[in-house]
Amino acid sequence: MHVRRLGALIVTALVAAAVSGPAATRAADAPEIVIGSVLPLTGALAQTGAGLRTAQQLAADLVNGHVSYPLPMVGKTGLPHLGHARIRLVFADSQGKPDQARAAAEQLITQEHAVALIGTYASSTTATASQVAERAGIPFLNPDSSAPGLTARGLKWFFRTTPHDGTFAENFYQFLGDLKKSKNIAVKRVAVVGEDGLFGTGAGDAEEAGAKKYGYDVATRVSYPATTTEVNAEVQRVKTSSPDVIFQASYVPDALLFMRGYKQQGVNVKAIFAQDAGFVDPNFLKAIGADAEGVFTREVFSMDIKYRNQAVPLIDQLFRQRSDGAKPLDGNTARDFMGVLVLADAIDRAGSTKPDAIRDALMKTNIPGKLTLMPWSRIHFDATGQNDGGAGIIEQLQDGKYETVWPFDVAVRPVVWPMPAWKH
Amino acid sequence: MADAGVEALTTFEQLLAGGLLAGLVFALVAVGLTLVYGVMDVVNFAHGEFLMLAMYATLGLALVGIGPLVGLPLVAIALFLFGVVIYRVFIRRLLAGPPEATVFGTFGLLVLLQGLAQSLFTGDFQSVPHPPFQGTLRLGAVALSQATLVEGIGALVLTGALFAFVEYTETGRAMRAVAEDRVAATLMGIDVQRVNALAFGIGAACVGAAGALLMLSFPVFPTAGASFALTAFVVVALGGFGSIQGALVAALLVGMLEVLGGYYLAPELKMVPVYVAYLAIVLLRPQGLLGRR
Amino acid sequence: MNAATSSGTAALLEVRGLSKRFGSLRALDGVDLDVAEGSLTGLIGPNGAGKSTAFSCIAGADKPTAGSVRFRGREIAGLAYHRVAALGIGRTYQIVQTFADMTVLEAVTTAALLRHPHLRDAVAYAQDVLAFAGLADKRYRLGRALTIADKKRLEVARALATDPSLLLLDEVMAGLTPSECHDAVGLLRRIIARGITVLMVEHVMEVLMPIADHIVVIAAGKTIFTGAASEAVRDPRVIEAYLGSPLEHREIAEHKP
Amino acid sequence: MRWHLLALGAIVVLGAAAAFGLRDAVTLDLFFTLLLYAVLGQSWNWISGYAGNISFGHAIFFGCGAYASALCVTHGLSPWLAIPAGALVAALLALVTGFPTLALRGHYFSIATIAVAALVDAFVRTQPWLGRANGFELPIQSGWAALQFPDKGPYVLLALALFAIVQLATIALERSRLGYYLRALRANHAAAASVGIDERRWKLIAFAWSATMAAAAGVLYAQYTLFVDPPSTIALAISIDIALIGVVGGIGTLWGPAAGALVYVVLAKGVALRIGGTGKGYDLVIYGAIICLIAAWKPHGIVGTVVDALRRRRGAADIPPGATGTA
Amino acid sequence: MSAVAARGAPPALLEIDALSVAYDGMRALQDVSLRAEAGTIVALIGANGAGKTSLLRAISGLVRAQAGTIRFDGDDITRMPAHRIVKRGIAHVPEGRRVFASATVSDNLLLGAYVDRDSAHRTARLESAFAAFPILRERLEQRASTLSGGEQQMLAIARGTMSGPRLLMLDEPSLGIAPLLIPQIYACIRGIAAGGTTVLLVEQNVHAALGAADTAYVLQTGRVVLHGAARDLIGDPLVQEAFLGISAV
Repeated sequence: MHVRRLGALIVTALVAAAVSGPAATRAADAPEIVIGSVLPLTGALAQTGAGLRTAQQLAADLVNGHVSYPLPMVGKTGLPHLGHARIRLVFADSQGKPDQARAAAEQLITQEHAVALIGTYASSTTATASQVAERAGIPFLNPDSSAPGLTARGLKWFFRTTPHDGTFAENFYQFLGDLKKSKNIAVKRVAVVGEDGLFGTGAGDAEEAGAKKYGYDVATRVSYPATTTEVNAEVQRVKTSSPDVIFQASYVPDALLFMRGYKQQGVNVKAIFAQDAGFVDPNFLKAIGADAEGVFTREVFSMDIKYRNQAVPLIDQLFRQRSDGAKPLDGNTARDFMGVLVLADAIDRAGSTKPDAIRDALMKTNIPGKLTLMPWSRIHFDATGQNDGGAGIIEQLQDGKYETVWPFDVAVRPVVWPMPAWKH
Repeated sequence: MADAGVEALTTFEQLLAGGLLAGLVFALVAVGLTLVYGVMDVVNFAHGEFLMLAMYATLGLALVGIGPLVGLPLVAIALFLFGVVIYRVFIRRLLAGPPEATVFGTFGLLVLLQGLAQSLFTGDFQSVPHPPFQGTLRLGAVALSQATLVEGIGALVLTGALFAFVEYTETGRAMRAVAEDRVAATLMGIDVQRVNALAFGIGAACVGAAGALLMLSFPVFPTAGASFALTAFVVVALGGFGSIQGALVAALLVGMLEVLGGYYLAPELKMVPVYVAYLAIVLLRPQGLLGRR
Repeated sequence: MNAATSSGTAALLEVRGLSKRFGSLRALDGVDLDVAEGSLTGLIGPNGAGKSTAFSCIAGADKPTAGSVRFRGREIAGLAYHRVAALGIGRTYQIVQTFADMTVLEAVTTAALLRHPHLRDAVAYAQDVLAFAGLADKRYRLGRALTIADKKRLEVARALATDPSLLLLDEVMAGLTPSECHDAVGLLRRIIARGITVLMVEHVMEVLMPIADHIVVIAAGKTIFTGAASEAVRDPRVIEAYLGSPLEHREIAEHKP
Repeated sequence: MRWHLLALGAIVVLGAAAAFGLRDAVTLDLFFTLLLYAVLGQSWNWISGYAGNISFGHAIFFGCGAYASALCVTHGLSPWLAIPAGALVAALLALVTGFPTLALRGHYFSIATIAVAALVDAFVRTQPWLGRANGFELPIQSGWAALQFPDKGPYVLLALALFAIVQLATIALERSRLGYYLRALRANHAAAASVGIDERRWKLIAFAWSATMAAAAGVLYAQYTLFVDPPSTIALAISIDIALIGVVGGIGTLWGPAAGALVYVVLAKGVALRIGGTGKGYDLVIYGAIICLIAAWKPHGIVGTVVDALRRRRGAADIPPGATGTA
Repeated sequence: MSAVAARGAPPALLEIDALSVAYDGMRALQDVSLRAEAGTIVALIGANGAGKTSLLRAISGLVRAQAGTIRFDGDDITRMPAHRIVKRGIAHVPEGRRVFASATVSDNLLLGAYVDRDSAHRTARLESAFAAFPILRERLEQRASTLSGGEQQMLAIARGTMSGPRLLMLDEPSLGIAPLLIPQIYACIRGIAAGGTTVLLVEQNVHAALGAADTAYVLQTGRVVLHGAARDLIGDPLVQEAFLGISAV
């Protein structure tokens, strides 16, 4: 452990020097390759957007740098097959609004002459921005939107690395299946709770579909306005439906309201499965304390995973240095970091900035899971453009910290089942 | 299975209690808004942002070791001063313009304050560390959040105090006079601008107290006020713009409708009975439940 | 109970037992009045007697608490304000009610649109009315920028432009100089000459004396006199209500605190 | 009036030239957005500016058009059909909701519009056939029949046409019985009634037309953005944007909404683009501060201030009709 | 015949010199001069719209003078804000009474004493108000809106006395009052003057006004056309004409 941390520090220092200092080996006249990135830089999602921007820029800098990591394209001082051309990220603001995302994508394609687009976090903005790319015939890589429908549109130029809500829902049911096998637990009734926006609705739909597929009863489906200030009725609905487990998609304020409500009303379930978001926010943990002990969440990334890639803590270090408030690498930022590398890899393999060539290269992408930060088996796109190697992980809040408990092969802690009862 | 009836009854009681407390929290936020409206006919659309600032102020005090309840008077005073300044430099000017000027002026203030909060405090959700009253109070089968209970009591105290202030003090009397007839009030020797500034300050101080109390159970973030403000506008209009008692009654009604509607109708439709009630009531009584004129 | 209806005389407007309460305040407490077609009837009374309230109740701006208002034999009490206007009752306000940001021509055109839905026709008619009312040279001024006399004139013109058969004029002379009053009387005579029936509230009896066919005096919400103007000023009830009884020092002494 | 037509003609000619001549997608997008918001602002202006009923729920009519478009396209119908269909639904919605609420005064009406809009929002979010929170994504097509184009030019032309129609309609409004009546009602509803104006009837007519215009803009928006969901079409935030455009420009004036849209596009989009990327909300600070400044120092809005100044310069005397923005 | 303030005379409590006021595009007062000696009752009479109310509004600071000066107790108050003029000792009982309808009678009276919070003063003034209008004592906790018109007028006058003014201005105190009550109100007004308060009275009831006043000014279209001792004016045909137009009959 100590050795690893020391090693990390040393590498960190080296990378920091490499990234910030002038790169001697870079060809002076190497062309620049522009990748356009559409992110919510203003508006309600601005803060998330700022983090994603930092992560993407970090990835681009590492690609252009010369310090090597066990990650694709990193440390080759640009794209070797294109004469060590540097990649340059140009950001455009979606404001988190579909029409603005569309305009941003158009700007990047027509004015910045981006060879590929990446973004946009919110599913609704990804929908419009990717249509622009489709129309223009420019590859669009989406590392971070979870609406399942995005890859069901029959788009030719759209690729998504992250697993979507359907996968996450499946993960929960697979996890329950695994538990049934290993611990012989019995879960029959699930309550599906979520805010009534795209996030909660998407997650809830996938969980309901999963219940049908895996043979669970949906005890109740509770959809509530995200900006609500009280959840009395919602909690009572869950309580009277007496579920065995609760699936929950909430932001921070509502997550707090629900957890307090469950506790007050003595809603004792065997598990609460959260769709990360509010439940993994540091403030949620700070505010709710020990009462959230035992909550599960789906994640796409964790620092506590038994990672198969030793670059994880190093990238985390670099990211902390650059991010506002020294935030650690999280699921969103890690996915966006990887997204840039996947694009860089494809462009390099294409050996060309022609869109068709890049698209062909993307279709042939096959990055082993070990070479990513993610707990994925690989990055490889199926016919719809969806990464078929993507998977989520499940973490459980144990001793005040989310610990990976599933898949069992990357788990760092055993599952605590059922959740501890409420302490009064 | 005979228990089913008992259980349904318990659920109903629980919902009733929850709705009542939720209503009190709405009253807590709405009461300052209705005072300002009553005195100077201004709907302060930045009301929610005043609340958000109060919540940040409470957070700031909590971070230096002053808890929400102890910090409450400090926050109220700070918001009072803030309100007076905003009135003197801004609202007063709006009042001299056409009626729509106060509408978009206070909207501008809303946008400005949200932006300031975003740049000063980031978009993070933040809560006070170790807030008191995190337990549950049980009355038979009914379980209530202590924090919400404290907020509810705070709402009653605040509404009562404000009512007493407006009804029984010299200054409160002057406010009522200004509210009713600006010219006649001037003829009593009342400085209308001063009373307006005071009323705006007191309205802000009420929001200050509300913000401090809400930090017992809510996190703060730049748009935290907006969620409460929308309900507060409906509460104030439903109760009758300017009526303190009206705001309390309307808040309780809204809380009940929201909770009962959320349970018996559907949670995603919980605001439907509230808005339908608003429309139905103002169509029958265009001045709101307890409003005059 | 209603003599006027059965008698079949040409009473254009018949008001019986008109009452209006505002809370505990009895603004009107049984007003009766008749206005014969083609006549000019004066409605007078001291300030606060209820003249304007009676107007509002007749014109439909207020709903009377009790009583009947018949216009051409048709009950119109409680009818919507705009429908009363459409039936042919035009009115002016005691306190001038302008349409802010509208020019004189626009304001009168707005009224003319009631009978002339096409703007071109309405403007033409409004021009006629303005010429008739002596406002033609001020037609492009904003209503709020007029003198008080012209504002009152504008109110009359606006009401005239709706082509009313009955015109209710509320203190159109108040606040005018003698020469302005003179002009206003001239306008009134022309209005009557057009065949428009007029019911006008006045405070100053002098104005009414030479032109009114008929006077109705109300005080404290009740009709206290109906008849010719010359009789009105001699009627002791009217004199007392209107002028107040002379205060004797004896009376004051009795009430001295 | 002649000046208004000349100005409109100049805008149409310049806009058309831009649509045909410019290839720059960003500039054309700005034009399109500007025209779209000018139409929405003008639509709002009919009921809230001319008639004086300040609405905070106008986005629902915009939403009618956008959803009509989405439904038509996803059901294999022509998007052109969405224009009459969306307009009809919007007009009906305006009539049904306006009938009881238009009699409310001041803030009671404004809050009622928020309530109605919230009910519509809740309805959409619970109806699977309306896509609930997920909304609709319109499939990519091309051509006039599909009302979709790979380039921006035709969109700008369509928006320009809609803008021109709406401006002409508003010029006609100002010179019509309805326009005179609305202004009279806003100025003094009692005096308006005294000249026989039926407040409810005329305001309903204005509200229905206003809704129709917003719906047409909604169809165009949907065909342009190809994505329709509650937050981007019917949310309170959109309604407030529309209302701000109306008041910043100057309510009850012919060119106010266009001026307001210009300020909005330049500020909300321009400022966001230049300095918003930090996630620190400086863009909001600046935008909010400017609204505050206009409210405090130019409370009649941009065009309203110009009109007042013109009037003052001419000494409020003999202004021939049509010389000012409101005549 | 013109009312020129007697130059060189000892300063009166209220001295108005060449006052002109215009608002709403209308010239309300033109070159008006007026004097009110301490402890006297001065009546302003004239037709509706003659400018009587405008004059009171100008004195109490509700409208701004365009030209001329208003001096109270030797000090220039022409441009003083209205609420400070009240503090100086001028109370204005406005046209239409304007009591605070939703407040109680008691609150209305206390609001009258807003500028003087001395509780002894308040108690004393309350007592004299109750002595003048005993009905108010009975109605103390009722909302003003529930009072009859006459009671509201009494309340308005009583409210005006609560600040202990040196000048009390009354705008049509007999308006809408049952004739039976008018003597009572005038008795009270005389009582107020007898207590040393100057009263400036606008009145439509000429007989009542001139019967009670010491001096009177007749206004016509914004100008003072006549002034003198009230007793002398009672029989003046000009007065009847200026105000009533009835003398012609």
